[in-house]
Amino acid sequence: MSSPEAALWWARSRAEGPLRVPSVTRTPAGMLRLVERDGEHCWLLTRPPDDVTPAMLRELRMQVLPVEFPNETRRVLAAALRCCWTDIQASPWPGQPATMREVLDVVDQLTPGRGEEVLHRFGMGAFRRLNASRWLDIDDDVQRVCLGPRVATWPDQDLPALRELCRELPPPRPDREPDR
Amino acid sequence: MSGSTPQGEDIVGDRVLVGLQSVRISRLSTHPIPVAAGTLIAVAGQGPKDSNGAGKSSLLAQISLLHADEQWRFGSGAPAAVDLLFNSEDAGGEDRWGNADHGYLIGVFAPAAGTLDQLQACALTVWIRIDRSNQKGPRLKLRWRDGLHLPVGDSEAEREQAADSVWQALPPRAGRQDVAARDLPRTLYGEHVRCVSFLSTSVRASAAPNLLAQPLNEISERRIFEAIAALTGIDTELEKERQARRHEYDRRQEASGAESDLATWEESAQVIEDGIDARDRARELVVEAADRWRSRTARLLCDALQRDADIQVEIAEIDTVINRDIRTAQELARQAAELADDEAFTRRQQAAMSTFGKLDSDDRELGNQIATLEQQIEDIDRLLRAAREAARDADGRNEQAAERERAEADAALEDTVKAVGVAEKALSDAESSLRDAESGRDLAQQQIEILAAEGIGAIGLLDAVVLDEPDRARWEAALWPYREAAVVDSEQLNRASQLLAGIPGSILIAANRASSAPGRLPGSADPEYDVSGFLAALHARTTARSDPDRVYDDAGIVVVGGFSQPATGRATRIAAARERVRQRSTAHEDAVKARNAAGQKVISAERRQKGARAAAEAYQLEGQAGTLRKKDQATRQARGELAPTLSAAQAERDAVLRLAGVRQQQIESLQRQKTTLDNTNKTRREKHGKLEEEQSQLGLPELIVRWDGTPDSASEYLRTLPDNQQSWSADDWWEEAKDLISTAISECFPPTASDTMPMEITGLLEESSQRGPGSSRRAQVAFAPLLRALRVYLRQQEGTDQYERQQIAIQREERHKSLAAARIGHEEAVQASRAYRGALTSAIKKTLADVAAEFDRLDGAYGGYGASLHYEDPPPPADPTEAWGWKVTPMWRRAEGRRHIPYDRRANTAQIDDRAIKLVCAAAAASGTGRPLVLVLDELGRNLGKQHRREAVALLGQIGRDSGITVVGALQDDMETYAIDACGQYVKLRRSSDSSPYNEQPVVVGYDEHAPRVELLRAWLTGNGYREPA
Amino acid sequence: MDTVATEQAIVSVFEQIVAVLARKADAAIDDATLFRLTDTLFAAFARAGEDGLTVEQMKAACAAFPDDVIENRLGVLRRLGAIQPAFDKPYQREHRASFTSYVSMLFVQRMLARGGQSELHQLLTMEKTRLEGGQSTAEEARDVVVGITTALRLLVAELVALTIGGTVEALRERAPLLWNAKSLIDQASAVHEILLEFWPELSRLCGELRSAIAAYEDASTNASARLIAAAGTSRALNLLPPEMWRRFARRATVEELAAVLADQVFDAPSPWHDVADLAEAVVGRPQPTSGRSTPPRSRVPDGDERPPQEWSDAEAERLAGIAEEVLSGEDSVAVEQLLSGMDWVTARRVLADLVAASNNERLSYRLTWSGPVQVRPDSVPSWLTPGVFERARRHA
Amino acid sequence: MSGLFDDLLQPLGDKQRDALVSAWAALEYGSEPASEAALPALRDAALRHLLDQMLQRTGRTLVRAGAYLWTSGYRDDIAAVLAANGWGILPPLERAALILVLIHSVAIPRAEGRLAGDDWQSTHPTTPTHLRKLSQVRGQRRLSDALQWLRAAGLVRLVRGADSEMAGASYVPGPALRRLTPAARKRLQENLILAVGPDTALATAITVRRRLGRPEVTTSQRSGS
Repeated sequence: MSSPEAALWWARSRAEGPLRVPSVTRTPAGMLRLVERDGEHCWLLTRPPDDVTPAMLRELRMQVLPVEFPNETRRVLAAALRCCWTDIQASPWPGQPATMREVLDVVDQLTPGRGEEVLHRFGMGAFRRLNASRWLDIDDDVQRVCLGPRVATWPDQDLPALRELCRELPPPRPDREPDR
Repeated sequence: MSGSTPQGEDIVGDRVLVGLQSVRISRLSTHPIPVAAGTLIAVAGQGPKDSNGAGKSSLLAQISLLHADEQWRFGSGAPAAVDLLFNSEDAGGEDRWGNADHGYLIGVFAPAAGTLDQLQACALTVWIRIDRSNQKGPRLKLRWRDGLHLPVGDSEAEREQAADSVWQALPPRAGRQDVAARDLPRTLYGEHVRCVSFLSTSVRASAAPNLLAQPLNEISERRIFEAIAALTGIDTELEKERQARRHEYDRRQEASGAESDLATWEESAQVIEDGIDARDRARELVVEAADRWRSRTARLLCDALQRDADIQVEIAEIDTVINRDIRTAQELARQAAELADDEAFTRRQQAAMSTFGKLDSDDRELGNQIATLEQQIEDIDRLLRAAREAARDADGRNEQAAERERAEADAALEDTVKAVGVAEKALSDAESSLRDAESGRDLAQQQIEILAAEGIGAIGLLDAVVLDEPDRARWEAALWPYREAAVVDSEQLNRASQLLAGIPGSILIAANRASSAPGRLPGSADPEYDVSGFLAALHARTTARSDPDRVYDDAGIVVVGGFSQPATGRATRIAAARERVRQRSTAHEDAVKARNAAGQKVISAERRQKGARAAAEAYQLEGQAGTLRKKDQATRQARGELAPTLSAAQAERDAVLRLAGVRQQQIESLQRQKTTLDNTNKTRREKHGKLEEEQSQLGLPELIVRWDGTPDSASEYLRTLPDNQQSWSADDWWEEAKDLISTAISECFPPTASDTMPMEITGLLEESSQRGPGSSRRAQVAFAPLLRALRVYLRQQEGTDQYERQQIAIQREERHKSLAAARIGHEEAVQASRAYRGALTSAIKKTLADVAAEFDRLDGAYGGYGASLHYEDPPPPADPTEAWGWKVTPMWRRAEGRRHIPYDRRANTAQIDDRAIKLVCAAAAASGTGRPLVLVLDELGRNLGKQHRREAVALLGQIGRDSGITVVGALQDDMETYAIDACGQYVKLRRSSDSSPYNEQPVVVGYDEHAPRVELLRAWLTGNGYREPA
Repeated sequence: MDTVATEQAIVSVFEQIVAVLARKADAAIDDATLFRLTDTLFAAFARAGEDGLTVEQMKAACAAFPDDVIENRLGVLRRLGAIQPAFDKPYQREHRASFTSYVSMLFVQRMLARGGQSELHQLLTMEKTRLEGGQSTAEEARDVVVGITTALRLLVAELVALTIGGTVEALRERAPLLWNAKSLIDQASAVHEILLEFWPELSRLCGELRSAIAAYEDASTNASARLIAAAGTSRALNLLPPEMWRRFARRATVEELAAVLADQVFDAPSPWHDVADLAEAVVGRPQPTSGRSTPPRSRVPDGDERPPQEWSDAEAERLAGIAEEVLSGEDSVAVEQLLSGMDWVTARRVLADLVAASNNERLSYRLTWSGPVQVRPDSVPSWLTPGVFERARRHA
Repeated sequence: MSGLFDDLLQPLGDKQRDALVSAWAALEYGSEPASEAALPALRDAALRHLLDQMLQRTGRTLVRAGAYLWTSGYRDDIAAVLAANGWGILPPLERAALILVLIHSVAIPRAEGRLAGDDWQSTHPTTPTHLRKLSQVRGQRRLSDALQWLRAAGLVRLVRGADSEMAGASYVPGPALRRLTPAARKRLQENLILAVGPDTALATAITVRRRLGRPEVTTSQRSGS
């Protein structure tokens, strides 16, 4: 059940976040393995006991580390989920790739009238933070947004609420400014 | 955390749930549901397709949540409770509808019994609000208030709306906040276990084993103990033990803290002490080395002396041994002879064989008896089960009552049969008179027939007259005396009279006579027979009076009228006759129905009678079974008592047989031993000679000179040496002395401080460690001077060493004192928790014994063969971080008279589930908490075979009566009938179509024998869509 | 530090210095006032320059002090040679102050601040330079080795005593002794190297010096170890002076700074975005939402509810007898009629049979419930839903 | 299930399992140490032992953060392996910024006697002036990224208004430092002393002791029990 390697993997995941390793790596005890689309790499995530999430700390009336610009960040995450999670009966990960424009367009519809530049600046900040914490997987060069491995840590019982959230969000509008 | 402490604890106390209502929970309707507490409540469902999809599981889950079932994980905020909220996906309308973001579970609790006033005074309403998002506080919020505070409304929408406003009006109870999930169990029930449940996985999957949720055989013995402890309330006492253990742990940490402090200090003191110690060791080593040197000399001398003495002793010993062995050989020969001839043994052998034979046959006989008895018990059991099944038809009547009811039903049937006969007669009479009226031959029938035969037309008077309604009162009375009269044309009166001579009393009335019409007269029905003349005459003769309507004839005759039906006119008279027939026929039909009803009653009475007889038979069979079981037990006991004697006899037989074999072997072995002894003695005599030669070669005198003392003083010196050194040789002593001195030097001058070594020592050391031939001798020569030099050096160091050591000792003592204090604290804590455990052990064993007895009783009473619990005192935890591991092994007999088999052996699932329920019930019954329990069982009877279903539900129906347990069970169709048969209340959740997102009002049929409870909830129920009977 | 303690410290160091030469205990300074007086006096001498001062001038310079104190002090200073006649002739009125005395005072103050260790340091530097010059005699070299050995031994003795017997507080006060033990050792070792090279005959003494150096190394290491052991997990930081910290913070490169944490592992940020948080962020947007709500509940009063849709069963067998008994030839019978007016045990058996008959697919009976439920206190059953038990019409 | 904790959790009832899992979450997810008062699994000696076992399996260990307060941190042996492989070591600029905060907020106030207590928390902010050195070295943008990372990881905490003169925020050490085990805290202190005063006897003593390897072993064993 437990082994020194497992302890090391877990600790490493704690220190570095979700780990991206070659697919040949054996899955350490108690970890979740998510194989990437190309099949060559997979992500390793820790599976907490009884799938308990930090949401539980609210019940304990304890604090988690605060997220910076929480609303902005979460709006972008929700928008990305809207764009990438195309088959909402399946699990969110891996989902389909979307473009940054599409995601930002959904955000724009959520917070209309903010102006191109403000939207872009806030949006990019949120992308960077979500990419760093592996909630999203951003490829700046091709402006591509994918869901990150951490979305697989949402427990199953949260999925109905996530689906409802997705259904409520507007879809990205067709490309209005092809030159952007 | 602070500021959120709830005001109360255990607010529900020993009240029971008597009603519940839910708002926005699953697809349940908002109708309240009364609860017949203390009975089996059968919850069935009717969805659009089958019994699924009506929300049975949700209702059950709701009850378990209201009772703070641990499965919900309240410590984590009961996250799964959110799944209870209305969910558009489950409702199949996720594209149209959203999820409910909050909902309520409302429970009404009241004392189990009491007058209406008492119930009203003590009722309590508990609200649990579930929020889908915990963004704005806890997911579960708890509010409550004395009395009934419930939403009321005529429609579902009104009730849903009302719920929010009633909630708002209830005060939060934890200061300005609401009591949240974490504090819910403590607040409502003071941590008493009030619910044991098996909830189906769709609602709530418990990760932890639960007596009902998991197959019992997969649950560990320790977990079973914990469950029993929680149910019986001993867990609160165990909590104290845990606290004691925690205290012990803290004290231990303190002690180990003091210990580590000491270790830190020791580390620094060590450096100095090591130096001093090394020098002290060196001092001892120097002394020892000198001693060893002297020992060596003594040893050399004494060895020689010893060898001399040894040889003398050895010679003497050899002589002794030779003599002894000769004697032994003689004894051996004697024993062999004795063994060969023994009469007593032969007698014993015979006796043992015959005793065993007799006892063994007795035992087999008893075994056969037991087998027969068991067969009989099994047969009777089969009969008993059949009789009980049949006894169900008695509807609770005893034999007497059933006989009486049967007799009454028979009598009633007989009465109704008679009544049918009477009615039949009346009917046939009415029918014939109708026929007559129709044929017109009811009046003067004979006369008219005779006249008609002679060609004379005639009709009855009453048929000849037509009366208008106003005329009826007068004329019907007037005409009545002549109702038998026939009307004949006046011309033919005479002929007619002659023709009728054969019929005396015939009356003829003349028709077509001229009339002296005095006024209006009734008309004639047939123009051929005008009777106006007769009427006019009659009119003249008679006077009409009323009240009652009557007619006075001049002759002084009074005819009373007031006929209900017109008496005249053919049509009207036929109508009247028909009416009579209809009436009779109705009466007849009624009589037939009454007879049929009575017949049905006889059938049910007959069925009950049979049932009651079967019940009586069952009772009798139980008695028989009891007698047989007793007999079986007695036989078993007898066999058990026989067993020791039998096994003793067997042992004796075996022993005797074995002895006989052994004897022969012994004789042979004795003879072999004797031969061996003779040979040994020969060898010994040769050794004797060699020893005498060695003795003469020892050089004793020279050694005495070297010792510088008497030989006695040398051996005296050696004797005082420790035991282990007694055997050292002279070379050993030299090696020791040499090692000691070089160790002493390296102790004094470790490699780091080797340059402090005095020159003299350095020189001597070099000399003694030179290699080459004669090195050993040179070293022995240099030994004494080296010893002396080292002694001088060490003496110089002695003063400072002593001082430093003193200082360290003082400090060490202080530190050890504080460590000792900490250890005493620890030890006291250990004692305290040991004392707790001691006191608890007996309490726990007592409780477990109670549970075991109840478990056995329940099992025996409901289809089992007896059960028990096995448990032992667990050893106290070796470490305070270990739990005190009690274990309980449930056991039961798998068949009549068999041994108790542990629960985790292979068995069918039905049996295991059945025992699990019995165990929970037993624990609840033996509980010291006095708190009523709720068993929540989804998929009730999921594993039961047909045969066990009735017994299982019978237990569940009965347990409420015995122990105040309310059992709520959800059922599939095929269990429904069994469950209803034992239930106190039947609830059927209904949803008629897939298009409807919500349930309709559930069907509730039930009986609460505590009428005040029904009354208590009446206003609430009627305010929420319930009706009172018209 | 409060003044009394400061003064006492000055006196004690001064006394320690003078004690080496003083013949009488009362000749030395035993009062901080006297020290200040001496300081004032020397300052006056410095201002006066080569002319020096007369006794009157000296007294005037020290006018702030009581006369008898001045008298006494001048007497002592003169006797010990700290103040001497400007020229060596009788009746010389002008006096000059001894440079050596003043310098020794400066040393007192320094030692007060630094514990004398840097003085030892300087001494070693000077001796090293002198010895390297190659002009020293064997005698001088011997003195040097003995002196240094003795100084180190005393230092060691002090440290060891403190380390072994003293309180941690006392040890911490003397901590400056330990700051740059390494450079001290390096210098002492350098001196030792020179001595050993040029004066082989001093090898025995050199051995003693070596062991003294080693002993000093041991002692300071032991003392530091004890301090750190007592300092917990962050308190030892105050064993280094603030200035040292500031200097490091100012001058260290990023790499030097970073190196400190090269072996510390921390948790990566792992922000949690709960579904509720996402919903909140989306709902909290300025624009009004068209969020879906739960389906509306029926507004029809319960009593007017339409009879439920039919559901049917099929086929007939076992319970037919009971069903027919109940129906008594009729097509339907009201549940209320069947279940009321009897005891509960009977009622529930009847209900069980009706339900069974209705559930049985081989039978064509059905139990159809309507609403609403009746509440009937004081009768059996207590709650009863109206309904009909009937023969089911066969579906084609 | 194929979880790492199954065999530990399996024998427990719902209540204890719940207590254990919620305590685990509180320790592992909470930004601040968890109080025994709120968590039964920390109060009960047997459960706390189990909790520590759970943590041990994930390379973590219970860390006492004051009276009745607990948090979790890396096991010392695991941390050593991680560090040896360079896993989870912060980039140099992040480390440099954190060290500056520790020097200005903890070391200097302590050396000046303004800060008591034996941990790495402080109420003395490190102002933008103190951090300016780094912004000169590498450019403002890079430094603000580094500080953002440190904030997100809980290693520094923002304090407003400590230095209104300079642009930029002031910082104190963050709650994540409370997760360091006693041995790790001590190592941090010693590394600092070695860096700041490499020639001092303190540094020598540390070097000597590390070479012997003795004291660390005993302290870590003691704290782990």
